[in-house]
Amino acid sequence: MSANVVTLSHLLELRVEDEDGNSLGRVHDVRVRRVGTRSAAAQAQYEVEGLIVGRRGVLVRLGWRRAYDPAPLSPREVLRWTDVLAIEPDRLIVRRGAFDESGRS
Amino acid sequence: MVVAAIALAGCGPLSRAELTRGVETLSAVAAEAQLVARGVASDRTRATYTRVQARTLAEDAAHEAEKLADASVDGEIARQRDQAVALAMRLDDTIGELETFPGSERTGSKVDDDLGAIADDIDKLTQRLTQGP
Amino acid sequence: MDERFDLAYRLLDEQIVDVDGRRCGRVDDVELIGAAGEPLRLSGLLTGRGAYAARLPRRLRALGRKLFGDDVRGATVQHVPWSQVDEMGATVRLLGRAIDLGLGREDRGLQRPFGRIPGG
Amino acid sequence: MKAILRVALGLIAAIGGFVDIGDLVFNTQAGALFGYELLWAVPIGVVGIAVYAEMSGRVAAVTKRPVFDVIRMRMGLSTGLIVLVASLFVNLLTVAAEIGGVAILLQLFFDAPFMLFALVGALGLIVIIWITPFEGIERLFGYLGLILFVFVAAALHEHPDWHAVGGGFVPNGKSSTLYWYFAVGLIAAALMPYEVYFYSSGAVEEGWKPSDLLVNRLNAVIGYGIGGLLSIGLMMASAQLFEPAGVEPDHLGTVPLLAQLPYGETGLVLALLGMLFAIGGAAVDASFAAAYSIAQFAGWEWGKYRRASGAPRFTLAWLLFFALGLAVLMTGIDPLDLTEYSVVLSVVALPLTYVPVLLIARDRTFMGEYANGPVARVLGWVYLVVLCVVAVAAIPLLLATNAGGG
Repeated sequence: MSANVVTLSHLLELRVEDEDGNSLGRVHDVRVRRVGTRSAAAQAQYEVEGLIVGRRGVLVRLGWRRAYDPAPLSPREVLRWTDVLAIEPDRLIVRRGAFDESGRS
Repeated sequence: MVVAAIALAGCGPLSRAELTRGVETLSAVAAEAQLVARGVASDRTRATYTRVQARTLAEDAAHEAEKLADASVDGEIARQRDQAVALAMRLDDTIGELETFPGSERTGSKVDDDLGAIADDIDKLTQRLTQGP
Repeated sequence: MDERFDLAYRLLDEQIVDVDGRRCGRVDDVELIGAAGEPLRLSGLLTGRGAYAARLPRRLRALGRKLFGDDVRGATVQHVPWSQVDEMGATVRLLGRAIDLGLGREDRGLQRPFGRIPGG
Repeated sequence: MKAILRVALGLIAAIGGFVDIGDLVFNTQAGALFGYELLWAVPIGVVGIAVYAEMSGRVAAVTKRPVFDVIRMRMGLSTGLIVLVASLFVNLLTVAAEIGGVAILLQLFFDAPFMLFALVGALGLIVIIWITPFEGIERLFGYLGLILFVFVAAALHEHPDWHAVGGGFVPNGKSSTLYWYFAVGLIAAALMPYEVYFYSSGAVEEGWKPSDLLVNRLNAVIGYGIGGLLSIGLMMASAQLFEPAGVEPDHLGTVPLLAQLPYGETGLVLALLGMLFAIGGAAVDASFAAAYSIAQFAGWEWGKYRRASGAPRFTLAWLLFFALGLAVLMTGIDPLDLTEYSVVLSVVALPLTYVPVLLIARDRTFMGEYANGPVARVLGWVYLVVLCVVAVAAIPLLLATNAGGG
């Protein structure tokens, strides 16, 4: 598969389901991690490490976010990018039991 | 239901309470104009200020006169309504003198006296209105 | 820059400033390249009113396009490559100048007439 | 000492914002109708606006983010857009009302048609803003607005009964709907949020740094303290001079009588001048607040310090708000009615802009060691509750009292 362009606006608020169609909430944020710092001069590259998924709603919209960044999150909220199977127009499909494994790692 | 009630209140005959409120407005206008007139009488104010403020207050009185005269009215307060309209027109005329001669100390003290007389008449009318028919 | 950070929390909606300190747009969207099952890499920032519609709730997007314009790259939306980003703090500071990156164009048409008026 | 001399920003925000057409009218009416009985509402409003301004000034000094920068970043684009549109609407009503106020005052000086003076006043303000740097603008309107102290002098001149004055600082529980409408109106008039958009943007204009936090605190306390003192002076003078005479001040032109009665022509002229600078300053505040909001939301270059050609869209935005304000006035709406609606609507919208500022002011990720301390934390949350109560009560009271018409 060739590389696609994905916008953050597409991912945010996207429904998250597993293969069986069980709803896991929505995407609230996308966490990136620095990769491959070959030299100090080169621009730091970032890759998506995981998605912050949950059922928080109105308060987040009003600006209610964690006070520390990146905050230690409950495993119920982070989803590893490697567990994402497909990005569809109106939902994101993840591997069954993805949350449980995130918790263990 | 609520809308209908509001519409009726707006179009129906002038109530005693509404008339009383109108007369109270006249009383406040007279009181303020009297303060302006006293400034003129003692030469402690500015002519342009007096002219503009007197015009505004005279317009208030004329506006109130018009509003009361236009309202339909039931028999029992018709007489009081007519008296209120007459008072409002007197008020308009008297304050108008201040607008015409804003720098004249003599006009100032005359208007002060006249407004005092009008204010007394307004008070009497208010008393009659609040004591019932 | 930080080892890891959250895109919506720290990057999205932030003020973009060029190397001269001129404000030249906000991070109206973030572009990533990759796919599910592959790495997804941060590739650039999008800025401009043409990016607004995609940020609105689904039902309001058609209205948003009418109000703010369609997403036309180079016109209503400018793409800023991630390699141009120098620093992320209270603002997102770029390595280049706004004019060279096609940012803040709408300001230019007004610059001359205002400059001619004394005190402008 | 140097810090004390730098309170100009707080002064223009407080005098040309706090003591604007809304405050001048509401305070005078409150005194005329209820004597000293509504004095308590003034400190509630003053402390609230000072808390809000201090937080937003601190956030601006530490993170260089003025209010709408914070709103955009915290609420995102869609929610932020709603807040922006609501604020701009209220701002427009305010600009129109203040230009109307300037026109009325010019009329009281020179007696010429209202619309002509609205145009002259707006053009005059535009020219002053265009040729004067930011610091000059805030000093001109802030310092000359201090002439309004003539009303405080008038209040003291009448030898107030201090026992009765003290009693006014306790709310009167048994009073009418109109009384509570005025209480809410007084608090709302003090809490007009455009002052805070202006204040926090001004902090960035002046290049405040964390080392300027003392200046910020002094600005908030002294600026709004003086604003509160002026409000109390107006209400007391009105309680002493208007209430016994039975005057119900329904016009801006009635207010200067409070200084004319004790001090004659000099008092009258001083009152008119002070009001002219305070209301003129408020027109500048409000139109700039609108331009700051749009520019910060969209990420345009902004600031008086950039000059017009350096921040063209920002400049166009404040010019446009003067033009729109004039257009609203041309419809023939009474500026005092505009004031009343802008005050009430602004307090309804206020929690929307207060919450993001409160949240970032306590966020150590952005504020580090300058995040809210214990005092700011308690006051910040207490006022969130106060604001919500006032916001919820405002509209029903407006309707129930027919906009204070009884």
